[in-house]
Parts: sequence; structure tokens; C-alpha cells
Amino acid sequence: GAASAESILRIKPSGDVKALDPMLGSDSMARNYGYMVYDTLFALDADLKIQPQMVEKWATSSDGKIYTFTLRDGLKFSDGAPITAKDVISSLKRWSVNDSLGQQMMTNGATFVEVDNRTFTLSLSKPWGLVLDALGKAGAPVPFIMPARVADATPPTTPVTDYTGSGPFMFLAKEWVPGAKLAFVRNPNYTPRAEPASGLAGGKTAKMDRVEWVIIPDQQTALDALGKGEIDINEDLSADLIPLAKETKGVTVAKQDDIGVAQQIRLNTIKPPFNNVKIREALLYAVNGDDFLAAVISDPSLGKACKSFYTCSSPYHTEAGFPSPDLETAKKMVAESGYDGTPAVLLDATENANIHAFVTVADQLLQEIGIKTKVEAMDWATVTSRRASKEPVDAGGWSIFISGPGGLDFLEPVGHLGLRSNCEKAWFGWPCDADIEAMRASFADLTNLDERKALAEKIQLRALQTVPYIPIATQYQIRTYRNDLSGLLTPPAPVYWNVERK
Amino acid sequence: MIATGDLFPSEPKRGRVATFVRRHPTIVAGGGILLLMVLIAVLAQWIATINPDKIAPIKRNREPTAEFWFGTDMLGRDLFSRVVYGARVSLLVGFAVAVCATVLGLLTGLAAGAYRKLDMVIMRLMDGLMSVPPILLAIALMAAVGGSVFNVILAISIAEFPRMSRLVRGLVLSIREQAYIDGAIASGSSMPKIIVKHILPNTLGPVMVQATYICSAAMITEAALSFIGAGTPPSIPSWGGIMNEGRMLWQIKPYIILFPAVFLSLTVLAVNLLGDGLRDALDPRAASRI
Amino acid sequence: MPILNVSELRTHFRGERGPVRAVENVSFTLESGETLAIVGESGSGKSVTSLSIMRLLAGGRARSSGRIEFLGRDILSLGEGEMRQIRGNEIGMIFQEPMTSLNPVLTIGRQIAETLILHQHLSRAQARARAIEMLRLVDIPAAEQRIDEYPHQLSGGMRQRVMIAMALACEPKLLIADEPTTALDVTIQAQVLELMADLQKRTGTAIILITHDLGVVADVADRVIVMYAGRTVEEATTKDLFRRPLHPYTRGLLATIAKLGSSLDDNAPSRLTEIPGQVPSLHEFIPGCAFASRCPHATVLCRHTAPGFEAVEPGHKVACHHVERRLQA
Amino acid sequence: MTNETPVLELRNLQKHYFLRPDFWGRPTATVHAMDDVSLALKRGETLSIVGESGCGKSTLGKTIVRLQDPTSGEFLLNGERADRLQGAALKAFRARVQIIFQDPFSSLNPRMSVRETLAEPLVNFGLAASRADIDAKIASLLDMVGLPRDAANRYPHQFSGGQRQRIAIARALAPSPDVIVCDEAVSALDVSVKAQIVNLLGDIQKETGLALIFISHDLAIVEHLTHRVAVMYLGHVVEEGARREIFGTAAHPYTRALISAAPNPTVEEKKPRILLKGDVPSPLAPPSGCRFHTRCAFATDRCRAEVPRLRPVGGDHSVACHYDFNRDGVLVQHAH
Amino acid sequence: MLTFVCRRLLSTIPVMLFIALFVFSLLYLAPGDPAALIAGDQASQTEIDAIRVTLGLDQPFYIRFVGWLGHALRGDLGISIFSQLPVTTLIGQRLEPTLSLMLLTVIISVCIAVPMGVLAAANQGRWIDRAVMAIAVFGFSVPVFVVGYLLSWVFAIRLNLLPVQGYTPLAEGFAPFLANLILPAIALSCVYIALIARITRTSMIDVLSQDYIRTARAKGLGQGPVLFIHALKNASVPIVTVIGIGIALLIGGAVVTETVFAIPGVGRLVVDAILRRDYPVIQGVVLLFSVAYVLINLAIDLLYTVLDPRVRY
Ligand SMILES: Nc1ncnc2c1ncn2[C@@H]1O[C@H](COP(=O)(O)OP(=O)(O)OP(=O)(O)O)[C@@H](O)[C@H]1O
Ligand SMILES: Nc1ncnc2c1ncn2[C@@H]1O[C@H](COP(=O)(O)OP(=O)(O)OP(=O)(O)O)[C@@H](O)[C@H]1O
Ligand SMILES: [Mg+2]
Ligand SMILES: [Mg+2]
Repeated sequence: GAASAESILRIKPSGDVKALDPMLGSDSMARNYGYMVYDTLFALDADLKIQPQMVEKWATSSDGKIYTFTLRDGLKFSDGAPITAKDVISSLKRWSVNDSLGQQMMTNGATFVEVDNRTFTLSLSKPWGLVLDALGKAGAPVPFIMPARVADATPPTTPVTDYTGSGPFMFLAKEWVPGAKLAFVRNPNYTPRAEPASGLAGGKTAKMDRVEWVIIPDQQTALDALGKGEIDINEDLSADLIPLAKETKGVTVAKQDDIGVAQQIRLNTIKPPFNNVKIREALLYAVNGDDFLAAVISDPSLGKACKSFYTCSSPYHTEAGFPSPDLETAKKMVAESGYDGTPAVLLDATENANIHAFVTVADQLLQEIGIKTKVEAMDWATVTSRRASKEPVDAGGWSIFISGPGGLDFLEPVGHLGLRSNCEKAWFGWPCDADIEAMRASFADLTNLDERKALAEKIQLRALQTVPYIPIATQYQIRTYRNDLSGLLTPPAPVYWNVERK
Repeated sequence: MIATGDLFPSEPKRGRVATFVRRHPTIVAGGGILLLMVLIAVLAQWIATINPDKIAPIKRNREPTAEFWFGTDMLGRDLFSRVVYGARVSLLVGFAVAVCATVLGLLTGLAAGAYRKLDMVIMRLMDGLMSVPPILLAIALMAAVGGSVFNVILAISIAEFPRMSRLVRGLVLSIREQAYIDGAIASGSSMPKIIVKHILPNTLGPVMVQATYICSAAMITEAALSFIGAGTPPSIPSWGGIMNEGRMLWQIKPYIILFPAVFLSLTVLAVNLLGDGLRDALDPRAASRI
Repeated sequence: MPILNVSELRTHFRGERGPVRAVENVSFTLESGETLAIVGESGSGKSVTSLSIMRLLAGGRARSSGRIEFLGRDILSLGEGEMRQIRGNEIGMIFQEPMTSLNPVLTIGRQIAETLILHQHLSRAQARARAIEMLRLVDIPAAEQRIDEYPHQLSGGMRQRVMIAMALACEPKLLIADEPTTALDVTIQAQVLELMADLQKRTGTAIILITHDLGVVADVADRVIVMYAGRTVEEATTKDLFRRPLHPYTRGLLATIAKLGSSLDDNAPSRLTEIPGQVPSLHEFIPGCAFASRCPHATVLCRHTAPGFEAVEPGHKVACHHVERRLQA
Repeated sequence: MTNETPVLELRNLQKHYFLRPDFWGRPTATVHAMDDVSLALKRGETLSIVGESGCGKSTLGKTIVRLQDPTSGEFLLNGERADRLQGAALKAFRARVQIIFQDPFSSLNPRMSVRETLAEPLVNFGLAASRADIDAKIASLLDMVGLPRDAANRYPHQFSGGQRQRIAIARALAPSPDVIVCDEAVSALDVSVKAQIVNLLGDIQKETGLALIFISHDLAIVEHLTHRVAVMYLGHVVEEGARREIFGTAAHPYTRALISAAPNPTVEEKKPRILLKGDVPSPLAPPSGCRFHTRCAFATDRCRAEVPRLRPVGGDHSVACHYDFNRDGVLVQHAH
Repeated sequence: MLTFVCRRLLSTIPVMLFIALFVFSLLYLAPGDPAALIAGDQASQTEIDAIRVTLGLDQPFYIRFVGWLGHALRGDLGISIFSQLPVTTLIGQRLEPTLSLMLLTVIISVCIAVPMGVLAAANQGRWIDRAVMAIAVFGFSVPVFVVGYLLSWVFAIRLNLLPVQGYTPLAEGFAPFLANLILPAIALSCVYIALIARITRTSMIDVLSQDYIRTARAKGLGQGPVLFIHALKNASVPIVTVIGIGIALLIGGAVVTETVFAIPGVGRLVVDAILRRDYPVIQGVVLLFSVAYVLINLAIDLLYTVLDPRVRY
């Protein structure tokens, strides 16, 4: 009786939203929340192509330095106020502070000018090929559009407290129980595009009156709840529970998206033992992604050990130059590297089963190739502060941590989190290589796919010499949901418009 | 004409061992199981045939078989070996916490009970410590100092010892009222000497009993801490840790939780039985009831 | 017909080290209106005897044999339900410690009324009125107010008087008073004994008075039983017993006890007479006379054969093989 | 009697207990456990303290063995102030004044063997030079109290009540004290054992010239063993004198009532009892004037208003009463 | 009485201060950086540092403590670093589930454990006593999450009688409220039942050997009135004390139970907060727990005066 009662979609998200501000950082849960509540100028469609979303039309000047954007007519915030160019400019400015593409855009001298209520321009000091990629990016932080009053008043380092949004759903702040429940209702002021929904683009029609995110800390409990229909969707099912999920009646088990996460071993490249590039290289030979995956999944379709710095589904994916796993070579290389016996400190975030399993495998592997190890158990919070330490390993530093950031950031070289080799500014581990940086910078200027592919391969070959980190594998997240749902989309971020009950 | 003979059939004469067993079945049962567990822990190296840390991803999640008696976990480690080695952590944590909490409790409790001036301060501090639930204190401590067996022991000891302290203080206050303490004062004993010679030995009975309860509580808390991922580092096999790692698979592979749970329960049961038995055996009233 | 006829009562406890023979062959009869004192040292089985009569010894650990006839019924063979009808209704009981024998968390009024509601089927209000009456009877001033007080708000003497009120509430035929005054100060003790004698005169209740204080016995009892190690060694009227004790133990006991007035004929402190040795353990089976080990006159016969408890004169029973000799002396 | 200094002399000794602290920790109630007690004890003499429960007997005993400090007043041991001693001097004092308690079950540490119990004072007071010396001294102590020598290796629970009391006596005798306070030392014992212990104490006193303070409520025993008697009522000494005077010609109405109420194991004709009405008042709020006036048949307004002082009434006998009575307890005249 | 209450409450202030300082310094020592967690995995150090500065996390320990204390004294427990909601609001949201869970647990436990203990005491030494004690000891020995899983497997999954997780506020009806809470409450009860049954037994055995019980029997009272009217009230002081102490344990058990049954309670709030280093929330909850502890114990002390007329303050 959909007519009589309010239709509710209950979801167990993959985690809790830490801060309700998708622009604050790269927390993927905050981004997922953002997609519920906010809209974007551009968005990736099902084929990862960039499509206009809030933008009706746009034009580029012939020198490629000035972009003019016109918003769709009649766009409104959830409080009913019209969305103006001013709101968009404020939002983009706020976003650009914390986003690496945004920062690059700003270093290219980006300035925004409001033309009229629906039109604004973006001018750059020099042409930069990634403007649309940046505005349509799906990796956190995403350039969502929020009211100017909120974006201007809240520094990009503080979570917003006014949840007025531009997206298909409205957040119910009153019902929010942080750590337990988030509730959304259909945003009556939202006008979806006319096209059918595709990926993160197209018509974002909220077909359910209400969406609730119910945080269930225990995986088993969550699956039971799904089986009993207490929830409709269970995001990020632990791989070990897949057989049980498959046995559960009325439930479908499927990949959440095709991009997956980029499981990797992050190395501290500035302190012994891994400041020695020879040892890092030895690790390239030692790590067999399949072995690591085997420690966490039984079903081979759920992960792929593609030997590349780019995720398996990336158009730039190439195995060029990547060595085949070979323990003997690795051992030899360590022996020849002049390794001084400094133990490698592995940070083990024990509350995360995946990380813990990988650390355990890595630990055994390192020992096998002749590197002393020390596993330090801690919680993820401690890892996040510990990995910032540049001290030597015996003074509170670290050598290895395992991480699985969303694959979106590993698709192409410019936004590539792992390959960034700009020393201090690089991601933890601080790889430092001017060549890679130069090539990454020039990548943005290329527009031809083949040229780009060639450059991406060159970057990979160079990275195989500097070894900024060790990619392990691409692992897919599993989503289980009740069979009576239809219209579930599979973009790189889980979104819940277009979903309805059959 | 005068009736004689006993109204109770005279009890068969038994050896000393048999008498002890009959009188204190709980001590015997508890002590027996505990001894077995201690043996398992000490002889883990020889009992467990497979290195408990050896991962073998291809053999992950095996059901119990002749090769892997308790099956394998998700990293392919032999659960039997891990459970056997796990005895070490649980027993170590249990005993060490019991000892630490007892020593701390005795020190503070005796001081508070014997010296009026310290009493107020110490008891307020104990109140303070007690008002934070042990598990929270332990989680916070673990977050602060990091996960290691030593830190688990430290955290649980800090959480548990105030109870011991209160018990000791109460005992001291009641023992102080005993005439033999006045007798000792009249015999010229100084306060420290009285504490050591007269008060301390007479607190030991209840303290020992309480220590067994602390020991069992510590083992359970260790498991709970491991269970919520704030306990001993998972690289060291502990029963709680094994259960934590296996909890996700509880419905498909219940044995991962069940085996360590049974071992843990048995051990805690044993310690509790021992405590109950000791309490009955040491209770002076029980003795005077003939 | 006597109210109570106890014959060959034996009560044993199950002990860790074998049976405890707390009461061995106790026999006596009690007429209505009479006060019978049972005296003996600590552990001689006085309380166990009285508890056996009330059947208040914990089942399983204690067993009694013999016969206890109360108004013609054999108490030892009654059902528990029938026994409950007797307790508190036909036999009242007062215990030694007035401090601990009253329930500290219930008002005294409630504790008295409880019996009345149970046995006399009175309503709450009636029971309360009767309880106030009882308190007045035992000389408690301001009974209306006191009735709602708790035991700790009363003095020791008052508590014992409440106990008496409670025991007498249903006008029992028999009152067993187990050391009713031992815990009280002498001046209060005198008050309470006076009160009991007074009440007995009015109601005609028979009393079994258990005590180890021969002074109390001399003041209030009609007849006395002397117990030693669970056995009755002598029974006589009070006058007879004090004037002509026949059993060596009784004699020893009377000699041991300090009497007031000694300073009047003798100026320096004097030695008291002692009974050497100790009471035998109840764990041991004593085939002969229990007092043999401490008796100056004991013979081989005494050590091996238990003497019968027989009347050597009308109303005077003694358990001694050599009583004839003493009668002649 | 000669004019030698008393072993122990109490001068206006007072002990109050402060109870029920208020919000600021100040006491809101005071137990007047012992008020203005002056007594003297000679060498080789037994002074008995009698009176009803709660009248302050134990308070007196505990105060003079310095288990607690007096609130005011002083007492002297062999002519020297002892109520404020501290440290080494206090320790030396403890060796001179010992105490035996009522309950033979709680007065010995259940976990210490007889040897350890007896060795404690010997070691603490430095009275033994070596192990052998200790053993020898313990053996002689055991002899003195009539226990077998092998008792040294046993524990309290292996003894009967009377034997335990002997051990307690041995412990008190260990430092060869001048005074032993016996606080109800025989009250918990059986009649036949009581006689043994009373005799033992008498024998030891004769041998050693020990002075005893014998606290008891058993008047018959007191009359038997004592030289002098002090009768207490609610913290006050109401009458004091040689035992003949007290038991023969008691002058205070309370003493008379007390003696007459004491049960006497004889069926010969007795004097009629003097029955006191009412209960002992609370020491938290002692009655004004003479503390006995609430129960006294002769009480007058003067008794209610004025505290009677102890005054001599001939020979070795003083009484704290405003009035005089004849032998039969009849009021004879106004005294003061 | 009032004096007593005031004294007690005042004397807890230093306790609270001590706790606050203790927990605060513990947190200060703890590694882990909320700023890094907010910023997310990919954030750079400069971003993290910027966030840290805006959150005031770069200030020295004592300034933060004094600042927190100053606010706390005015009833303001601060704002969660993550959700930016006032800590009082966060706690308020979570209070009902936790309180309901604990209350239900206490009710279930007392209703089961007290009769169990009384029964055991009345039959001391017999098989029934042994059986009760065995059950009690067993309750101690099985970790609460194992019981929780078992219960939910049997009743929620196999028998399909009850929901597996979640919490329904009482306002939405008693039946769904109870349906959600009953399993966790039973799981949590196990330890508590063991604890209470044991102390009830001990305390009752103590009381049953008292003279006034013999008096009651001598009055002809039956077993029932003797046990439940005369004995239980006398035995209740230690029982109530243990119930009070047990509440501290319950909070610990609640942390685990709330996780297993996904109940949005205070226990989970604080565990999440610890894992994220949401300092104001941790401080607030710990303060709440100590206040609760103090109040519960005060209430129990006052209850003594009801249970035992001898107790007066
Ligand atoms: N419940 C019991 N279990 C075992 N033995 C018991 C029990 N009750 C009493 N006894 C033993 O029975 C004997 C007689 O005890 P009883 O209480 O009758 O002595 P009593 O004459 O009343 O002494 P008292 O004057 O001390 O009250 C004692 O040795 C005692 O130890
Ligand atoms: N430590 C104390 N604190 C408060 N009051 C006390 C203390 N000790 C004794 N009292 C009170 O002081 C009064 C005198 O007590 P004390 O023990 O001296 O009496 P007693 O004559 O020895 O009595 P009993 O014959 O019962 O032993 C009593 O009212 C008692 O309650
Ligand atoms: Mg008795
Ligand atoms: Mg006394």
C-alpha cells in the first residue's frame, strides 16, 4: 500500500558520517551524505563520462581560459530559496580549499565572476584541461553546491551546521542521532533533470518519501536485520559473510560499484628502512595481490590484483613495467640493498578486519624476504595521527600502513593520491620526485586520450623506479539488498534516488 | 533399658584426600579445571602442533577436521593452536590482574583502614575510579597507551582494584574492633607492625576469595575488550581476540566463537568455583558450624 | 495429666567429624502451672532440648528420638503443619538474646500481631488492639506509641518484655524461656523475673526455664533438672536440690558458685572451690557416666556403664551409681 | 594502711565520646561515658569496678591502659603522670599496665600460635635476649597459668574458653606488669571454669604482688576476690570502699538495689528485693543532678538539681549521695 | 538527613574533579587526532593542521581543561568535534535507550535472581542450592556477547519472534519497545542475575541463622512468611548494595550489548567517541556516569533507611 503509508527506505551505510560536511575532507561517508543532500554542477554518468547536472549549458573561450556556466532554470534550495550563481561561487571557493584538484585550479589563477543570477564565469590565468573533471569529480571532497550564506560563513575547516541543501533529499537534523541514525525526506523543492538517472548524473528522482541510514556496528546483526526486512540495503558487506548472505532468502548480493577501492601498502619513504629505494623495489617483487586478497575473500570476483598504479577499471590501467611476484628476487634484492636491520614498524588498525588481515600477511611477507618487523596494534584513530609522524621508527614513527581509499582517486595521474610525489605535500609517506610531479602537471594539458594513456604509462614506469607505495589490489565492495527494490544505481558513490519498491 | 546408638549412621572412614574431596567438591573441581588450563597454557608449545601465527590464506575458514581440530580462521591459522596459545593470555591477564589489584587494593585499603587521615582521601579517590565503568576505563586506557598485554593488565587492574581496596578497608575497620588488636597494642606493638602481623593475615581469606572473582572478571573483561577491538593486539592469540575475529562468521562458522568461548567459560567457571569453595572453606562461621 | 511428658529424648547432630550427641536420654514431666528449671553449663544441651520440643532444629542436620508428649500428642510424630499450629499458639518461647531475637526491621506491634493473626485469626485492627493490651500487661509505658517502634528503639529490658508479650499473646499452655534474663543487667533481670512470676500466677502457664544461673533457679523454680554433657544427672524440687544435692556434679556446681555475703564472715578474698578438668566432647561416645572423668568418686563401673536416672526419694531422681553411699552419709 | 604511693591513681578522669558529626564535622552528641572519676589502687590490691551495662566500666579500663586518651583529668602510675605519655615513654608504660578482655574468643589473634602471641610482648618490650630466652620465658608463663608446655605450638581455636583465657592472662603477665585490668575477664566463662580462673588470678596476685582492676557485673564473684569496690552509675562513681563496707553497709540507694537484685543461689530466706523502676537513662543525655535520681525511690528536688560529691562516710568508704541511710535503707537524716 | 545528602553531594565534587582530570589527561596522552579523522584518509597534513587550529585542538592541555571545566560548571558540556551538536543533546538522545535497557535488565534480574537466591539459601547444601549456584556461576562465566548472539539466533532468526536489532522509543508503543529490548536485556541480565543471586543467597544464609528467624519459626510461621517477610528484608541491605555496584558493571555490559543489538545508547556513543577521540563527548559521558554512580549510591544509601529502620543519617 504505497499510496497509504509513507514509503521508507532503510539503509545500513558502510560507516558513520563523522562530520556532516562533504567539503571538509576526503571522508567518503561525508561524500555519500553529500550526494543525498546536495547537487553538483557536473556529474559522472554510468560510463564515468562527465555530464552537466545543475548546469544547463556552458561554453569555453577559444583560448580555453574562460568558462561560462549557466544554471538550469528554477533550481531551488531545500528551504525554497532560489539557487543563484553567487551560491555556486561561494560553494566552489569553499570546496577548492580542501581539494587537490581545486587547489590546482586555484594555482592556475581561477577567479569566479557572477554574471547574473544564473550565469557565472570561471577565468584561468592559463588553460587547464581538468576544469570539468574537477567540477564533476566524484571522489571526496566533491564540489557540492550549498547556500552562499552557509559557505561564506563556515570556514572550510569547520563542519557546517546549516544543512540546507540543493539535492534530491533533505536532511532531518531533528532526527539525527549521530552514530546511530540519519533521516532524509524527499526535497519538495528539487527539480530533477529530465534524462533518466545514470550513475551520478541524470534525473535524480527521489522515489521514496523517506530514507533512513541506520548504523549497525555489528556486521552479522546487520545481515540478520536485512534478512528479516528490518533494513532494505546493507552496504559494504564483509566478504566473509557473502556465503551467508547468498543463503538468505529475499536478498540480492551484488557489487556496490565497479571501481572498488585501491588497497595498498603505504611506505614511509623518508625514514629507514624504506627510505632505501632498493628495499621498496624489493617489495614490488614480494607483494602478490592474490595472496593478500586470499586473506580476505574467498570469491575471486570480488577483487582483482591488477599490477598497476591505476585501478583496474581505469582507462589508463596498464601493467607496463610491473614486475611479476617473485620472492626469490625480492630476497636477493633485500640482501643486496644494504639493509641495516632496522625493523619495519607496521601500523595495524585492528578494528578493521581487512587492514588487520593485510598487515598480518605483509608482516609474514616482510619477514620472509629478510626484513625485520614490528607490528603495532592500535585503532584507526591512532593510525591517523601516528602516520603523520616523521620521526624515525624507533621514536614513534612508522614504516608501513595499509589503506584502501576509494578507487576514484586512483583513476588518472593528476588526482592520483598515491602517486603524488611532491615531498612534504604528498600523502603520508612523503614520496619525493620532481619527474613524476612534472609529468602529472603536464597531464592536465593533454586532451587526447592516447596521449594521456602514453603519459600515464610513462608516469607508471617512473613510479616503478621511485616506488612511492605498493599497490596491492582493487577490491570491490559488496552491497546486499532486499529483492523488492528496483532502480538501484551503481555509481562510484552509493546513491539512493531512483530506488523504489516493486 | 537406656537407649544408646547414634541417630546418624556413622560415616565411613575416608582417607584425607577423599574427605577433602567430599567436603570441598567445588575447590577440587575448580582447582582441577584450572590446573588443566594452566597446563595447557604452559605446555602450549607441545600441545599445539601448528604455529598459531602461521597464516595460510588458501586454508582459510576450514571446518574442524582431523588436520585442524577446531578448523581454521579467516587467515587460515589453526584455531586449535590459537585457542591453546590463547590460554596463555587469558590466564596471564587473569592472574596478573588478580595479583596487581590485590597488591594495590591491600596497600590502599590497609592504609585507609588503619590511618583515619588517609581514609577520606583514599576512599574518595576509589569512589572516583569506581564511578567509571571498568570497561570504559579500560577502553580509554587502551586508547591512551596502546594495545599490549601489559597495558590490558594495567587497564583492568586500575579498573578493578578500587573494589578490593574497599573490601580491605572494610575488613580492617572490623578487625580493628577485635579485642586482639587492643591486646596487641597493649603488648607494645606499633601500628605498622599491627597492620602487618595482625590485620593483614586476617584479611587474607576474604581477599583471596575476592581475588579469584577479580581474576575471573579480568578474563571476561579481557575478552570483552578484545571483542570490541580494544584489547590485546590481535597478533597475540587470545580467546577474546579469536572470538572478535570470528564474530562476523558466527552464524556460518559458530565454532570459531564456540571453542574459545567454551575454554573461556570453563576457565572462568573454574576460578569462580574455586572462589566459592574457598569462601565456604575460609568462612569462620562455616567452621564453627562444625 | 501432665502438660508435657518427655521421655528418653535424644537429639543428635550430623557433624563433619561424626555425630554430635547433644542430648542423650532426657526425661521429665511438667504439670500445669509449674515452673521447671533446666540448669547446666554451656553446651550441656539445654537449648537443644527446648528446640527439640519445639521441633525447631534444622531438618537434615538434626534428629531426635524418644517421646515428647504435649497434652497427649506425640510431638515428634506430628506433621509440620500441625506442629506450626502448636508453635506460638500452645507453646510460647522466649530466647536468650532480646537484642537479636526480635526482627530489627519490623515494628514490635507487627511482630506481636503476627502471631495473633496467624493463630487466633484476628483482623489487623483487633490484633493491634490486643498487642497494645499485651504491651501494657508487660508494663511497657505508653504502649500505644511504643507499638509502632522498632526493637532498636527499646532498651534491653523492654525488648525482653516485648518477647514475653509475644510469647504469651496466644495464652499458651506452656512457655519455654531459654535464658530469658542472662543478657540483662541485674536490676533489669530482677524486673523481668518478677514480671514472669506475676504473669504465671495470673495465667497458670507452665514454664520451662532454662538457665545456667543457679541464683535465678533458686528464686523462681519449683523443680530443677541438672544437665551435664547432654544428660540429665539430677532432678529434684528446688529446695531439695539446694539443700541436699546428691549427684557429685550438682554438689560440685553448688560449691563452685560464689555466694553473696561471703565478705561478712571472712575478711580476705578466698579461693573458690573448683571442679577440676573439662566437660567431655560431645563427639566422643561415652559409654559410662559422663561425669566420671571429673568425679572424685568415680569407679570402674562409672566409666563403663551409664547409670540409670532413677528416683532415690519421691520427686528426687539422680543418675549416679554411688548415690546410696551419699544418701547414707 | 601505710602511706605508700598508690600504683595507680586516677584524678578526675573523664572520657566523652563525640558522635554524629554535623555538616561541618562538629559532633552534635556527646556520650558522657566516664565523668570525674577519682580512684586509687595500691600494690597487691584488687579494686573492683561494678555497675550496670554501659555505666563506663570498660571506658575506664581502656583509658587507663591508654587504648584511648582521656578527655580530661589525669592518672598517675607509681606517682608519675601517665595520661599524656607518647612514644618510647608510652611503650614503657604499656609494659607496666596490661589488660585482659572479656571474650576469650576475640581477644586472641586466630592466626597466631600461642608462642607467637606470647612472644609478641616479650619482643616488643625487649624482655628477651634470644630465641632460647623467649622459649624459656614462654614456658614459665605457661607454667604460671597452668597450661601444658606443648600448648605453645597450638592455635587459639584448639583450646577451650577457659584455656584461652589462661593464654590471655599469660600474655598480660609476660612483661611482669604492675597492674592488670581485667575487663569482665571471667563473665563469659562457665561456672566451673570461672572458679578456676578466679583462683588463678588470686594465686598470681599473691605470688607477684600485682595490682588488679577487676571490672565485672557479677557481684558474687567480686565479693569473693576483691579488696575494694567502686560502684559506677552512668559514668559516675557513686560509692567506693572496702568490700566489707560495700557488701555489708552499702550507703548508696543504687548500691543497695544492685546488691539486692543480684540472684543468690540459695533457697534460704533472703531479704526482699529492692526493685528499681525504669531503665538506665542514656549517657547521651544524662539526667541532671544526681544521675540516679530518675530511678531512686528517695529522690528529692535537691537530687535533681545538685550533683552529689563523693564524701567519706567513715573508715575506708565514700559515697556520692546527699542523704544518709541506716542499715535497713531507711533515710535517717540530712547530711549536707 | 538533609545534611547527609548535602554532605554526600558536596563530597562528590572533588571526586568529579578527579575523574574529569584523570580522563582528560588520559585523553590528552592518547594518540589519535580527531582533525585527521574529519579530514579523511586523503587529506594532507596542512589541511589537518588547519582543521586542528579551528577546532582549538592545538591549545595546550591546561587551557583546554580549564576551558572545559569552566563551561561544565555552567552546565555546558561543549560541542562534539564531529557532529557539532552539543554534548548534552547527544547524551540526551542516547539516554532513553540506555536507561530503558538498564532498567529492564535490573527488573528482570531482580525478579529472577532474588527468588533464586532465597530458594538456594532456604535449601542450603541440597541439590537445589547447588543447581542455583551452578546457574549463577555459569552466568558469570559466559561473555555477554556470546549470550547475545545465541539469544538473537534462537529467538530472532530461528523462531523469528523478535527483531534482531534496533530500538523503538517507548513513545511508539510498549509492545515494540519491549520487543526490541527484551533480548538485549536478557543477555545483559546473565551476569547481573549471577551477581544478585549469589549475594542474595549469602545474605539470606546469614540472616536465616539469626535468632529472630528462630523466633519467627517459634511463632508458628510457615516457610513463606519466614523467608519473605522476616528474612528477605533483613537480607536486603547487601543485596541492594550489590545491585548498586552492579549498575557500574551493567554500563560496561551495555557497551557490548548495544553494539551487538545496534541499540543507539550511551555506551555506543562513548565507545565511538573514544575511537574517534571526540574529547568533549567522552568527557561528558564520563561525567554523566560518575554523576549517575554518585546518585545511584546516594539513592541506595537513602534506601537503607527504608529497608533498615536502624540506619539513620
Ligand atoms: N545446629 C547444631 N549443629 C551441631 N551441633 C549443635 C548444633 N546446635 C547445638 N549443637 C551442639 O549441641 C550441644 C548442646 O548445645 P546447647 O545449645 O543445647 O547448649 P546449652 O546448654 O544451651 O548451652 P548455652 O548455655 O551455651 O546456651 C553443644 O555442644 C553444641 O555445640
Ligand atoms: N567508641 C565509642 N564511641 C561512642 N560511644 C561509646 C564508645 N565506647 C563506649 N561508648 C559508650 O560509652 C558508654 C560506656 O561504655 P562502656 O563500654 O564503658 O560501658 P561498660 O560499663 O563497660 O558496659 P558493659 O557492662 O556493657 O561492658 C556506653 O553508653 C557506650 O555506648
Ligand atoms: Mg543455650
Ligand atoms: Mg564493658
